[in-house]
Amino acid sequence: MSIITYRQALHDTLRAEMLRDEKVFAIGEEIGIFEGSYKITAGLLKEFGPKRVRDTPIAEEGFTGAAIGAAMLGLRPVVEIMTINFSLLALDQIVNAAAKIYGMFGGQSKVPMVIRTPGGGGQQLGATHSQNIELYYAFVPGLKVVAPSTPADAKALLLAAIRDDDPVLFLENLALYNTKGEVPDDDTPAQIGKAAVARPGKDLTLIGYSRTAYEAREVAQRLAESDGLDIEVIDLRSLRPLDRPTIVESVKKTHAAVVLEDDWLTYGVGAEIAATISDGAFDYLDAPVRRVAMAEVPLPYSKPLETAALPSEDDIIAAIRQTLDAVGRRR
Amino acid sequence: MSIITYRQALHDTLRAEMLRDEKVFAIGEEIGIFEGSYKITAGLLKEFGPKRVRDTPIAEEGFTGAAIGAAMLGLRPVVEIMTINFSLLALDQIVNAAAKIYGMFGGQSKVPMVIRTPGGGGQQLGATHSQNIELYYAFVPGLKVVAPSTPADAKALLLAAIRDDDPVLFLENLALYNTKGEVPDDDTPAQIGKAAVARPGKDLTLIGYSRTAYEAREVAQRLAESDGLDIEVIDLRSLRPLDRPTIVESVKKTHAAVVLEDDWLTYGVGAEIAATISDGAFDYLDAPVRRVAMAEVPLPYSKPLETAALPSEDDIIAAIRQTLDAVGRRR
Amino acid sequence: MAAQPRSASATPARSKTGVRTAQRGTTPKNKRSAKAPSMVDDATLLEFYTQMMHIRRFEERAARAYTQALIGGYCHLNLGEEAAIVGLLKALKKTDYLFTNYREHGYAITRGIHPNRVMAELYGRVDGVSKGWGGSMHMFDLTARLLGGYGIVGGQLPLATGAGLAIDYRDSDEVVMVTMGDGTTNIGAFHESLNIAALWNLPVVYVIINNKLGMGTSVDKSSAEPELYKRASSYRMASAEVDGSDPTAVFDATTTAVASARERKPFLLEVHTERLKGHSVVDPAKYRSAEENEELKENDPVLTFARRLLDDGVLDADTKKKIDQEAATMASDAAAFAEKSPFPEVSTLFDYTYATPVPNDSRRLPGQPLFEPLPIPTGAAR
Amino acid sequence: MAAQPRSASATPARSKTGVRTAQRGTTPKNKRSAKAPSMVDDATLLEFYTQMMHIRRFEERAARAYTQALIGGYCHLNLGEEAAIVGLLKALKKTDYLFTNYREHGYAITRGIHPNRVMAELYGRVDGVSKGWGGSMHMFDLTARLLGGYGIVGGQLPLATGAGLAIDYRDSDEVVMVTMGDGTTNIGAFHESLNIAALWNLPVVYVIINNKLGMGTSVDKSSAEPELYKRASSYRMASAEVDGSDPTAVFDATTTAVASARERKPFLLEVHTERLKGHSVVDPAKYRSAEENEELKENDPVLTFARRLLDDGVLDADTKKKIDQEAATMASDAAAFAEKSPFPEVSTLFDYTYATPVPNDSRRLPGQPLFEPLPIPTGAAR
Ligand SMILES: Cc1ncc(C[n+]2csc(CCOP(=O)(O)OP(=O)(O)O)c2C)c(N)n1
Ligand SMILES: Cc1ncc(C[n+]2csc(CCOP(=O)(O)OP(=O)(O)O)c2C)c(N)n1
Ligand SMILES: [Mg+2]
Ligand SMILES: [Mg+2]
Repeated sequence: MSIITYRQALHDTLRAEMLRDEKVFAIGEEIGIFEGSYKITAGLLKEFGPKRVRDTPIAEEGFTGAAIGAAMLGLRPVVEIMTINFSLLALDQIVNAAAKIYGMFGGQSKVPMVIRTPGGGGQQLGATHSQNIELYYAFVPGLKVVAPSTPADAKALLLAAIRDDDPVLFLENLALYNTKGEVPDDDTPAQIGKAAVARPGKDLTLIGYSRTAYEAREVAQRLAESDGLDIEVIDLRSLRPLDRPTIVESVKKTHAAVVLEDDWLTYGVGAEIAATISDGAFDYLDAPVRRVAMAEVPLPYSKPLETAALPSEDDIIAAIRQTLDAVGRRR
Repeated sequence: MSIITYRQALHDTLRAEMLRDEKVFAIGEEIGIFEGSYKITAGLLKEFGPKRVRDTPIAEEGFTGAAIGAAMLGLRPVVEIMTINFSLLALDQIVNAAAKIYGMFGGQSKVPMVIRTPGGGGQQLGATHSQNIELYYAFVPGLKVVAPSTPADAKALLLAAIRDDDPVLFLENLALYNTKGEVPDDDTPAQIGKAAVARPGKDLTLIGYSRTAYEAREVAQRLAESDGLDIEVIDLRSLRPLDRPTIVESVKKTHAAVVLEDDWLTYGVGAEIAATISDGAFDYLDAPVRRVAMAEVPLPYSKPLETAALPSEDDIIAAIRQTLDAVGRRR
Repeated sequence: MAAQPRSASATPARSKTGVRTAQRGTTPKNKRSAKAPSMVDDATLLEFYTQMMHIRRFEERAARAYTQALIGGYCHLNLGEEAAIVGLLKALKKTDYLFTNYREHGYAITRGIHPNRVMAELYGRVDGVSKGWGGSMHMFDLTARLLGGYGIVGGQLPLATGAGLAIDYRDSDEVVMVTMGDGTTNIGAFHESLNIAALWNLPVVYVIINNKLGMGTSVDKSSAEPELYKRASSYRMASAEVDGSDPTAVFDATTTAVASARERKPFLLEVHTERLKGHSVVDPAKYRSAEENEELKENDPVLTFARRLLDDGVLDADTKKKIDQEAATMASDAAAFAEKSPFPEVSTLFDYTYATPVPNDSRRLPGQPLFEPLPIPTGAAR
Repeated sequence: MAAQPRSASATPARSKTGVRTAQRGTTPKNKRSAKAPSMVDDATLLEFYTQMMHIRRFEERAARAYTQALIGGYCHLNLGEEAAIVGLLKALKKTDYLFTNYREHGYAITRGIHPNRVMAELYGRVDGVSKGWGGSMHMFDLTARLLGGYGIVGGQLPLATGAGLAIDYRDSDEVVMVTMGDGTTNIGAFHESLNIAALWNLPVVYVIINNKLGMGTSVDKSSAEPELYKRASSYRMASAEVDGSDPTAVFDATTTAVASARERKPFLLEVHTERLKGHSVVDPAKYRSAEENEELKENDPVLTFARRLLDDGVLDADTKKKIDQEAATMASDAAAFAEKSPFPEVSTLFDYTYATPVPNDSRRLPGQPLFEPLPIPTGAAR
């Protein structure tokens, strides 16, 4: 057990898996000589050489597709797409090849690969570089989509993703790379498809994933101290498959839910969570499920505008208070 | 007023707009010499010549992006992407250029363009050619997404889309091209962002768009005759913006809702509709909102498998009956 | 005609020359090298003819089944590309890999997959090469090392490039061949894939089947450089063009290309063919003139090749009759087999979403609710 | 040095030659034509130096503001590319259009946009050229006909191609220039765009600013054909390469390219430059050796050009001092202006999602509920 950053956990786990299995290799833009835009692959080129750590041309479609083809022949590529925004250029290969090859050919070829890519926002990167489009992957049968919020999960889920025989979209987050947390020394992979009750509680269920799960824990802690509220926090961890039972069970207990997401509200990931709760916990819900998400605009560069467009801790707290009010008015 | 097919309505409207406005031109693969994969542009090359009806190389990203650039200079391109599946290759240009240019540059450049593309499924086209990914566009601020279900709306919405100063994704459907209906002679564009109550009723709200709105009307009619049920049908017509008031008002009246969609259920378009209703009509809803959608698999080619994976009229009717049962148990 | 062992034609020396020639991009030289007296023996010529006739009859049968609604979806035929296919595949080893596009029936049967299984796939039956999940555009067979037909134009190119990467990663000596149409050379994936393959010295042969048309759009209307093989120069990649109506010429050129790839010099080979019918079975090809169609008939590669073999005395009337008859039987047997093969069980619908079972996978049929209706809880229950 | 009017250098004749030369793709010729005695007069040389120094000081000021956290996001500088920028833009008419990428500050000010507005954009203020919505990577100005910097690698290429299409559609005679980096030539959009432009004879000049690096990846590690201008041959497009440290050489080569484009012959121009610092302000460029950095300093194009003008007697020490001083003032004035300019009002957040107001547009702040909480309806109300 040691306390390290989310970045370190990713780096160490990738390195350990490359040492464990010859078939695992890293491929992506600027991951070698440049050591990665966010330095997850720092040092790996020196240690493993250019065959295991492959710098690619700027050609997301080409190198992601190449990784898929290599996986069809039994290798286990770990692709880095610099940010999820650029993954749009590889989307056809991911949706129409990686996610389809196993089924479309009647189960004859597996595609054991991982696509690592960070989402973000809040770094003044502007409209095209601040999008959270994990929805595009979570929507697609044939893909698995995981989104760790802690260093421990970054390790456990990356282990699981690399050892999984299906294509896994591994969502990271720019704002989490420097966050620290305890990471167990043993190599137990997480189970993809399972959410975690990050904090048990009875007053309200607060749901998040990736950065918003981190937010959720912070806010729950803060409200426990300030208001003595007992909030249950659910960290989805996996967006596809989605762990509906864990979500619904929690709300059946708390009778209220607030969903946090870093993407746009309308049609965003939170819509499915809210719809799931409203269906599965229909008779238990004492107030509408509240979603806290980005304003639906092309994210502006200017700091005050960007700040206004992104959910703040105060927005989350307000949403929780309003939801509990609504519950009160119905009890 | 005349009775024509959905295909004819599209063809006639596009032609009329090209006659009306020099700046309107058609661009896409095989729309000229080949007259369009689904013949919407039949005859236009002969009438308008290669400058107004431009056959492109197979390069979705290139020609869609070129249309965006042409729109920035004031032209009004009407792009045809052969099926929505292939639009994945143009998605970066649509999401990061078309949808962003107006906002990202502080409102200095408009992008008046239309992207016409059919969704589908049920034609045994297999996993990569049968997807319904309108979600990818409906999710994006800066885009407008319309989805007509009748020849009349095909005309009214195409008029609106071509005359709109923003980029509009115009969703067509393979299964609707040959459907017939009355089309008014006058050139009144529809208002983008408004849903229609296609059939008033009081027992349950049945919601659809594009092909599923057609289905909804059929089923409502059938159940009126067979069971004397009075179902209200809402045709969304516009997926972005989404007309929440119309949806919620209807459910406040009927207290029950079933949502029809041709995409995958989890994270699909129906999730937002269900979440919206469960929130906006929370105290009026007497049963969970039911979604009827595709099975979450890469769509198989084999007919019996494909049929099993796609929603049938019986599935819709079963969903309606079960929902009304659930309502009954709560009243 | 010199009956030389085929292997001889693939000596490094010869292929190297071929490569250098191509790299200078001097068309005539390439043309000549392609048209040089072939080293295939008579047995191979007969094998070529037999395979070509098999493709011809198979596709004709498929077209008929399609019009009888026994086959659904899109159905793209290899009619007119028979010579190209047999020449290309003859130059591959059993251990080499093949990626194709949606126009692939001929590749599947020539690669050695039983026609019954290919036809069964077209019929969407369990005995189909992809168990009925793929259909006409998506044939896959691991033992034949046919790694799939793909329906998205250009989609197969990055995948084949990656297969080459895996071979190189393992230091083994297979080669990957990937075919594409002329129109496919204008899409981004073509550029990205060839650049990567050349940059990393991957064992891949990129084959352009230039049948002069996209769907109805001609090469000169879609490619600013209509001499497509020349596009290899953007990647310093070796390339050549060859007459696709002559199986021996195709075989020779492909042998050079494959030898080059095996030495980690990827190669771009353009094969000139004709598409005898429409883009797919449903396309009447109205955009073609009667004269054009006449010409096509006259230059039908199967008939032309048969005439040549008869003239050269490699083939006699009786043998031809036997071969043709045998091909016709193959096709009708395949159709009979396919029709008898059962459809996949609906119970298997959720078997192929994931290779690894995963908790909470949605295995819901469209008619099923997300949650089973529950008894209304009493206040106490809360 | 012959003082010839610039216009003269753009006569069809001359440009035609340039084109033909390039089309044969014979490097030396191109090099020579680029290095041929320039036709720019002394005034222009001084103008070049002045503009170069302005870019230099502006970027240095921007870098400082970034480290002071007055600028956020990514910040890519033109340090080392000054000569290329001024040479390129001098060859354009005011009515011509320019598309660039995220490395664009120098283009904006050289194109005539007031440095105050460019710096204000970096600071995210309302007086910014994009009202603070774009930032460093997204400058746009209609009057300067700068149609945007774009952050997605290659994203600007299809757009510029389409601008060329619009010009051709209207039969007007503007030209579109679009710049990209060396690494950008490996992405699909490059291939699709150049093919379309060549196929449709669009008035577009594609400019590759080859600064030898992507972020840390060198050209030879990303492009199988490292002589990037040669890639034009895949589209039968005219092309040339030029030394980007010499503004007159760049101007001459660009004049040829622009004249070609104006005659509907698109052109690919490769400009060889150096990136003096990291990929962006935050990049320490550890992957570069001390020697490399030394060399870069020695060959700094701004200093080199200044020396040349001093040697040629075009520039004297006093004038140089004046120009340098004036440039420094420009930069600090710009920073001062930017710092005083207000931030955009949060009330404007929803003003730029759509150009046409639309019903039911979601104008919700993150803290707002979708629906205002309602009174609980009584049974009667239902
Ligand atoms: C990305 C994409 N765009 C469009 C299509 C539709 N389409 C299928 S085949 C085809 C023409 C391909 O022409 P070519 O590459 O010459 O191959 P051919 O069919 O002639 O063998 C088109 C446009 C597609 N399948 N994928
Ligand atoms: C599609 C895409 N992939 C990756 C990136 C990240 N990125 C930004 S600049 C850059 C390097 C570009 O190199 P080059 O084209 O040579 O331009 P330069 O920065 O050297 O001017 C990369 C990889 C991006 N912005 N867009
Ligand atoms: Mg073709
Ligand atoms: Mg560069």
